[in-house]
This record gives sequence, C-alpha cells and structure tokens, in this order.
Amino acid sequence: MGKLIYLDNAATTKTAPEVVEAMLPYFTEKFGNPSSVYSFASGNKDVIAAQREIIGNALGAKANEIYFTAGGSESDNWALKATAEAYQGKGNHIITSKIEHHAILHTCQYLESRGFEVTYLDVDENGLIKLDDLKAAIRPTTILISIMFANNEIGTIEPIKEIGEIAHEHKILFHTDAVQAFGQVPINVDECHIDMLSSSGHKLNGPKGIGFLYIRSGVKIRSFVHGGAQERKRRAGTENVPGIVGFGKAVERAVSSMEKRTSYERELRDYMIERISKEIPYCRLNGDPVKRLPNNVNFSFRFVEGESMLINLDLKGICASSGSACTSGSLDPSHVLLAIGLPHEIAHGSLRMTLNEEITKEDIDYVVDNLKDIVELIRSMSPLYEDFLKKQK
Amino acid sequence: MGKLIYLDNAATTKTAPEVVEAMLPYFTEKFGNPSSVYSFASGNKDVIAAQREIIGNALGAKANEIYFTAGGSESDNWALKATAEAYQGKGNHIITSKIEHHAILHTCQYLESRGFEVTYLDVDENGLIKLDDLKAAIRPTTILISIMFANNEIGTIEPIKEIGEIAHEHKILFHTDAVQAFGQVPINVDECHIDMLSSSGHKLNGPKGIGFLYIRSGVKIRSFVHGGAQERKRRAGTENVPGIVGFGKAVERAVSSMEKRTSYERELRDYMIERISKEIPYCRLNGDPVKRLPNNVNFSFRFVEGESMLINLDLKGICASSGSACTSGSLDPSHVLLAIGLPHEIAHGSLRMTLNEEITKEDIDYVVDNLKDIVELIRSMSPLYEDFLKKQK
Amino acid sequence: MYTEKVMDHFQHPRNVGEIENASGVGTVGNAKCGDIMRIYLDIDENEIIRDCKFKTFGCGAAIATSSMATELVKGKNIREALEVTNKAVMEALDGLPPVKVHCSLLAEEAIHAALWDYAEKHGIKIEGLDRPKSDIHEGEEEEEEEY
Amino acid sequence: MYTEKVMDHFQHPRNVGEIENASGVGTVGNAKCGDIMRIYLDIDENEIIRDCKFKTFGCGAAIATSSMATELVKGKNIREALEVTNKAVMEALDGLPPVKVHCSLLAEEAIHAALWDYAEKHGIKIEGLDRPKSDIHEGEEEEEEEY
Ligand SMILES: Cc1ncc(COP(=O)(O)O)c(C=O)c1O
Ligand SMILES: Cc1ncc(COP(=O)(O)O)c(C=O)c1O
Repeated sequence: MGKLIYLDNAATTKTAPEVVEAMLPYFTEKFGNPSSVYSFASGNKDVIAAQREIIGNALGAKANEIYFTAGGSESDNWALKATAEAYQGKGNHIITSKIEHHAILHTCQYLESRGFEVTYLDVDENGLIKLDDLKAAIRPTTILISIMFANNEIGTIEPIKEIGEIAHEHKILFHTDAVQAFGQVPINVDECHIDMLSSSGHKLNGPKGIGFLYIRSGVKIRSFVHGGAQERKRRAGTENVPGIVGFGKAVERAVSSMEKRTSYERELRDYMIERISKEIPYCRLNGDPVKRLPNNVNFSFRFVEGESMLINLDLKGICASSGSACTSGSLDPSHVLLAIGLPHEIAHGSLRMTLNEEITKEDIDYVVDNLKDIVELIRSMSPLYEDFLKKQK
Repeated sequence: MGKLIYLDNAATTKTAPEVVEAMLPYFTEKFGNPSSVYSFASGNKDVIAAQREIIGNALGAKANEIYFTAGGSESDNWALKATAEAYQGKGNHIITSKIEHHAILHTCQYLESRGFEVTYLDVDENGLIKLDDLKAAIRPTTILISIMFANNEIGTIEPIKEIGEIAHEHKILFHTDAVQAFGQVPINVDECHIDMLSSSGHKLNGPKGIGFLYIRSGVKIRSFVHGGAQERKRRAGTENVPGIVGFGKAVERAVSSMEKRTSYERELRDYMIERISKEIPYCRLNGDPVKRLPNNVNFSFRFVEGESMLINLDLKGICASSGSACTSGSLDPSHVLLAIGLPHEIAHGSLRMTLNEEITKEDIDYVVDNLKDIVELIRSMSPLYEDFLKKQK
Repeated sequence: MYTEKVMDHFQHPRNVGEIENASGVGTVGNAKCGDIMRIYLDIDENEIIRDCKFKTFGCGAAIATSSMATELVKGKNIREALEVTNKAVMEALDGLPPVKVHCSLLAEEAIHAALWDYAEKHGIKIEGLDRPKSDIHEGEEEEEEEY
Repeated sequence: MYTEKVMDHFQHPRNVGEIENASGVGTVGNAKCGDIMRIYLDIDENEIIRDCKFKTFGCGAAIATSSMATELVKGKNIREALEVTNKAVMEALDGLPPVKVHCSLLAEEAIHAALWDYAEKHGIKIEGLDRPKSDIHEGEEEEEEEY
C-alpha cells in the first residue's frame, strides 16, 4: 500500500514515539513491582505518583483523586456499578443519555436487570441533551447522572458545566465519560462540578490498556477489582508501570500542545466540512456545527451504505469509520445517529473522519476528491438512488 | 549500585527483550483498532486470534476459550463475581482456601457481604489443602470451588487434578488461580477438569497490565466489563494489542523453554535450600519440599524480622520479599504463613526468594553468604534472641 | 476480512445496471436494515436467462454477492437458476465472514423475487418457487449474544 | 522509602547492646505484631542518663527509631528524657513513611517503660509518667481501609 491517511483517531491513535520512548525502560530495566521494599523497585512508586500528579494537574484535581484502570470501559463500569452499589440506600435511579458509549449503556442495562431504574435522556438533532429534560428527570431517588463530555461518533460537546451545576444543586453525583474529550478540550473538574470522570490512554496518543477514573475525594465508591492494596486499596492488580508512564507522558503532551494542535485541527475540520457540504449533494453534517470536538467530521450521504464507502476509501489508503450496521455485524445502525433523528437508511450512510495534527490540507483535498467519486460510484449502483431520480422526473 | 541479583520473580518479572521486540510495532506502526474495517487495522484482529491460539494450545484449550483481561486480579474477580451472579439460582456457597491471593480472598469477602457463603479450607503445614476437607465442605448449594494452582508465597502446588475430579463429580464449577503456575508447570485444563483459570502476563516475562481468563465453553458467566463487543462480547474495551502480542510471545517462550529452564531452576533452588538449611541455625523451610514451584525458596528465620532482612539484602544488591507485616504496612504477617501454622513472630521473619534462569550458582552463593551475616547481625540486635540465649543457659 | 474474490467483485462488480422492460424484476431487503438488492432478468422464449443486471444498496458483501449471483444465473434456464442458492454464491466467492452470510441469502431471494415477478407477468407457475418474503430479515434473529 | 538519616541509623545503629545491672529496663511491643523494643538505661545519682542501649526486633524503621531515641536521651536528665516524644524522634530522622509512625511511638514508649522501671526500682514517682501499656498496639486501630 502507498500513502496511508489515518482519519480514525476517535477509534484509536498512534502511540506517540516519545510516549513509547518513555515507556521502554520500564519493561526491561526498571521492571520492578512498585509494592516491593528494595530500592530497585520502590522508585517505581514515585514514578507512578508523578504521573498521577501530571494527570491531576491537567484536570484541576488532586493527584490522589486519580485511579488508574485498564481503560475507558473499565472506568465507566467502575463508576456506574460501584456508585449504584454504594448509594443503593439513597435510591435506585440513574440518569444518562441515549447517545452514551456502549460502556455506559450496556452497564446501565445490566444495572436495570439488577433492579435499578435508568432514564435515557433524548438529545436534539445536533446531539445535545436538553437541560430541562434533565431537570424534569430528577427524582428523589436519583443517585447518579452520567453524561458524556463529548460524543465519540458525532463529536458533540455536551453542556457539562450546566449539567454539573444541576447535579450539584440536587446533591446528585455526576459522572462524565470524557474518553473523547480529555486532551481535546480543557476540563476542570471543580468548575464543572464533576465527581467522577473516565479517560482512556489510547485516545490521546497514549498506550492501549490503560485508563483512569477520577474520583472526587469524599465519593464513597468501593473497589471494582478487589485484591491487593494498589491504587489506595481501590483498584487491585500489579500496576501497569509502562502503561502508566506512557499515559502520563501522553497527557503532558496533549495538554501542552492543546491550544496549537486543536486550533490547527479545527481549521482543517471546518475546511473539510465546507468542501463536503458544497461539493457532495444530498449530504448532512451530523453533530453540532459549533459545540464540536476539534477533530470530528461526520456526514451522512443519502442512498449510500457506509461499509461500502469505507472499503472504497480503504482502497485509496484512507482509514475512516461509519455508523453503519454492517461495520458492527448487527442490523441496526448506530444508536447515536438514530437518537439525533436520522432515519435508518440515512444513518447507514454515515461516515466519520477524525483528524490528527499530522493530517495536512493536501490530505483533506485528496480525501474529499476521492470521496466525491466514491459516493457517486456507489449511488450509481444504488436502487434507492434510481428510485429517487425517477421520482424527481 | 553494583551488581543486582533479582530474586523476586514471583512479584514480577523482567519483560523479555524478545517480548518487547514483538510488542513494539503495535504502538507506532500497527496501532489500529482491531474492530475497524480498513485493512490497516483489521489485520490486528488476526494477530490477536493468533495469540489466543498460542495460549489455548499451551493449556490444551480452544483458542475461543481464552479471554484477555488486564491481569490476574481482574481475571480472579471476573471468575468469582460472575459465577456467583450466574449460578445464584443454583446456590450461594463457594469453597476456597485460606492461602489464596488477596484477589480471591477479598473478592470472597465482598461476596460474603452480598449474601454468599464461603468456606475457607485449612491447609496442612506444607500448605496443601486436604481433599477430605474439600469433600466434607461440599453442600448442595455449592456453586464454585476456587483453589489456586500454586501458592505465590510458599510455592506449594496444590493437588489440582484431584480437586478437579471432585468438583467434576459433584458438577461444581472449578476455578484455579494459576497466576504463579502457568509457564512454570505443565497445565492441561481437560485433564484437571478446570472450568476457569486465571493468568497474568508479567509473571512469566510478559508485560504488566495484561492477563487472561480461560472459560470452558458452556460455562455461562457474563461480562465483568460491559460495553463494546470485544472478546466475543464478554469483556469490553479496546484490545490492548501490544499487551496481547507480548503475552502471546511470553507464553510461547515460557512453554518452549519450560523443561530446560525449570530443571535448571529446580537444581539451583534445591542447592539454595540445602545451603540455608545447613548453614543458618533456627530456620524453617516454608512450603512443600517436593510439590513446589521450581523457582521458589521460602524460609523463616527465628528472632529476625523480615523487613530488616530485606533492607540489608537490598544494600547488597539482592532483591527479595517477605511475609512480614512491615512490608505491607499492616500489623499482621502473611495470612499464608499463619495458615500453615507459623506463630506470628516466626511468620514475621520469613524471606521469599524466587529465581529465574539468569541466576547462577555463584549468585546463590553470594546471596547465602550475605544472608548468613545478615541473619547473624539482626539476631545480635534482637531482644528475642537475647532472651532465647539466656534461657538456653 | 473479505476474500480476494469478494474484493474483486466489489471493486469490479459485474452486471451493474438496469434492464429496460425486463422480463422480471425483484427487489428485496430494506433500507432500514442497510441492504436492498434489485435484480433485473431478461428471459427469452426458451426460459433461458439472456441477461441479468443488479442494483444494490449495501455493504461490500452485498455488492459482491449481487455481482456473483448475476454471473451465476446468466445463461442458465429458470430451473437451473432456482438452484443458485446462497451457498453456491458464497462458495463461488470463496466464503463470507459469518456476519455477512445474510447478504448471500439476500442475493438468493432477489433472484427468486425476480423470477416470481416473471412468472406472475407471464401467468406461469415455477415449481419450487414461493412468493418472496416482503422483508428478507423477517424471522431472522439478531445474532444471539453469546452469553 | 526511608530518608538518608533513617538509613544511616539502620545501617549504623548507635547504642546496640545490653547494660548489665541497668538502672532501668523497658520492653515494649510484641512479637505478634512484628516489633519489640528493649531499652536499657544507666542513670546516675543526679538523675542523668549516663548510658543507654537497645535491642530491637523489628523493621528498618523500628531499628532506626531505637537508635535515634537512645541518642536523644543519652546525657539528658529524667525530665528532659520524658520530653523525647515520638515526634522528636521522627523529626530527628527527617521523617518516616506514614505506615511506620507507630515505630516512633514504640521508641517513646520503650523509654517511658525503662524510666518507669527505674522509678519503681528506686521507689520514686516521676511526674507525667504513666505505667507503660503492656502492648503498644493496644487501642491502636489498624490503618483504616480508605473506603
Ligand atoms: C497467585 C496470584 N494471584 C493473583 C495475582 C494478581 O495478579 P496481578 O497483580 O497481575 O493482577 C498474583 C500476583 O500478584 C498472584 O501471585
Ligand atoms: C466515549 C467513549 N467511552 C468509552 C470508550 C471505551 O474506551 P476503551 O475502549 O479504551 O475501554 C470509548 C472508546 O472506545 C469511547 O469513545
């Protein structure tokens, strides 16, 4: 294969070379177990503390409020299941939204099967939850509000500060899945009244298999993984030292470069959105045009099915993703696209392209030029398009 | 520091250079998300399948019975909590032993707080469970037997095949924590009637932060981490591709070298045990002398506290561990040493040294020579030794 | 994920298009589920399929199976065409991933639907041919979650 | 984990040993919990601690605090020695890890116990000195699990 244009940074990112560099010594040289007494290993305890400090700082949190996990999914599961268990005495009601990641939604469904009640808030056509809906959903038994910071498919950034204020006012715990937002938008847990926050290393050029859950001190949730005394007795398991070091490095990198990087990406993003909107007929931008992750482009193309777009793009060296059912092997398209009101057949024709700082304007032009041809080609084979054209006449 | 003699391979191991080598491309080159459609990433799906195959083969299991996790603790938590939940209808009784790792014991305590009943089997003075006790403990409501394959402190290898047969006879699920045993002793899940088995990468020269749970097909436990459809919908989270690749490589390495490596280690181990037994008075070998992990040496020295031994050894460049309370910051010494019947003060004076194939006979001599001096020095400062000598007169 | 044959038929689909005044046309699937196949047949007086064209809205496998199915029925007589099962299409493509098997079923159904249309138009009955289901996914279960 | 001062006193403990016919001897802690400290005092007629020795079964911090405590009380009179608190010992060692603070308490208690023994033997009462607890860990809670 020749050139590769990787436009799927919401799925995963390349581990930055300096991140790998930082991790390497912890595999073969400083491989000791941080719990050990001898000096060869006990230094790793300090190294972990330093990463906790970096991450805490990035969020306006204290270092000891950061608990390392194996990734975003574990963090989400921990936050929801342990809160449900710990605050069961207070109530059994949880509020979330219809556009959460499956790590939240399937956990909520699990909790429903265990006797909890869950309200799944609707979103508007741009994917924003409505604050009035949230207020109306609150019950005396509500113990948790979990709303994602930014959506992984359509890039919409939710009104987190306002949600936090409502939660705070009602003394309800507030968790946010910030897997897509952390490192892309500034976050301050105090300003937004966030009590718990999930993050995953591989979404911001860190390694896979490492994440964290921020837990505000005072929040009384217990371990999700029981065992050894690691992570202040709240998450057992020998620490993934290289992973933690890599995560710390990635956060440092993401935070220090955030302004420059995201303003670059935002410009490219808007250029791409403009070209596609203008040059490809019968398309629709999904997600909020303004309250949007700096690197997210998501369109639906009528009469086109997503997977066949993806394969054609792949043949041109372009990596992208789709909310099409076909990419997941199920029959229903993305729940997010349905929640913003797209009919099934249009949801099937969606394409997500998520940029990074290595993408150039030339790359974007190459992608859009190819995309135009591909959409045209697929439409020429589409019975839906045939019917549509006949009706037009 | 000069020479470093690492004798704490039960705590963690050095990631083998060829394992790191195997992992490296998956950080920066082949970093794609295995769930993606495009060819750049979808190859990673096959790579993961290949590792599953390697690991399945090593256990006499099918590849699709291997589910990757973040480590031994998660595997243990998953096996116990999900079994408890899935088989609740059948009963609420679990049988385990007093010498399990905390990942098992604390999970059992958690389950007790949720209404389950747990029998903690005693062990004999060598750390072996008694099969008659096991049989006697079985109730009509017993849903799970979880006994570790080999103990992490004293190295005792339990009669797994016999336990499996008893479990099988009574149609009770059998889980074994093989975190210390896998890669050190041959394991066949069918021969031993094992239904679930936990393992952790970093104990066999693989990376930290990766493990697996073997689940025999037909065992109906659900997800521990809910979310995406990874691991056949049973363990959500973007796959830790480098970790999985490293784990596969480590297993390949451990299995192919097992015979040669462990017979080398066994010889060294027995040499070390003999020298210590002969040359240091008032000591006791902990764990079974024969049914023993090939690399485990564990002694208690009377009148000596463990941590001060460790620090003195550390000053000589020797890394070891102790069941002393002081190393864990709690007041009680290791529950394993108490379970084999050691009085508290003797349990405090225990020392575990776990070898690897890089250790030489000269290293062992260096360690034993130093250990002799250190034990003597500490005893010369010990009021217990003073009292003992006075009584001897 | 796809075999070389599938990719070949996806990249160079045979028989894409429409046939004006076709002897029979069948459309199956629905947009809701993400795949629709339409097959046009041109059948001569000897009941030989002279020509066959398709239009498909769907994933890579849907397009490739449409293409392969049209290739397989072209030149065959009606009875032979009925024997072009989804298995035959899959085999001709060197296999499909399990989650894509339903695409090959869709191709089989599309041919049957076009033949049914031909039979209706000509007032004949083709033995072994049932009225096409209105929705190929009817009665098809969503892939069961393993546990 | 330990400061340089702690490591210095651990590696080169001051005043290890026994004093024959000591003016006062105190032993605190218990083997069950993994630390025992015994302090010997040689006190002259002016109530000045002329010499002080220790024997300790315990971790690195236990040995270092014993050593430092003996250093601190040597040459002091009884009343001054009473003011050698665990905080003073810790500060003199540039601090201890949180889980090791109890070792410094043990050192304070050992001095007090030796002084008590001296007072009993000499039939005097030292103001501000209570009968030593039989077990230093009595009433001490195990470090609370955070949640
Ligand atoms: C027997 C046993 N079980 C479980 C574990 C937990 O493994 P991990 O720390 O990799 O989660 C360990 C090691 O710490 C162990 O020795
Ligand atoms: C919003 C969101 N939450 C949670 C996750 C789960 O993260 P991970 O796959 O690292 O467990 C993802 C990514 O897959 C995500 O985009």
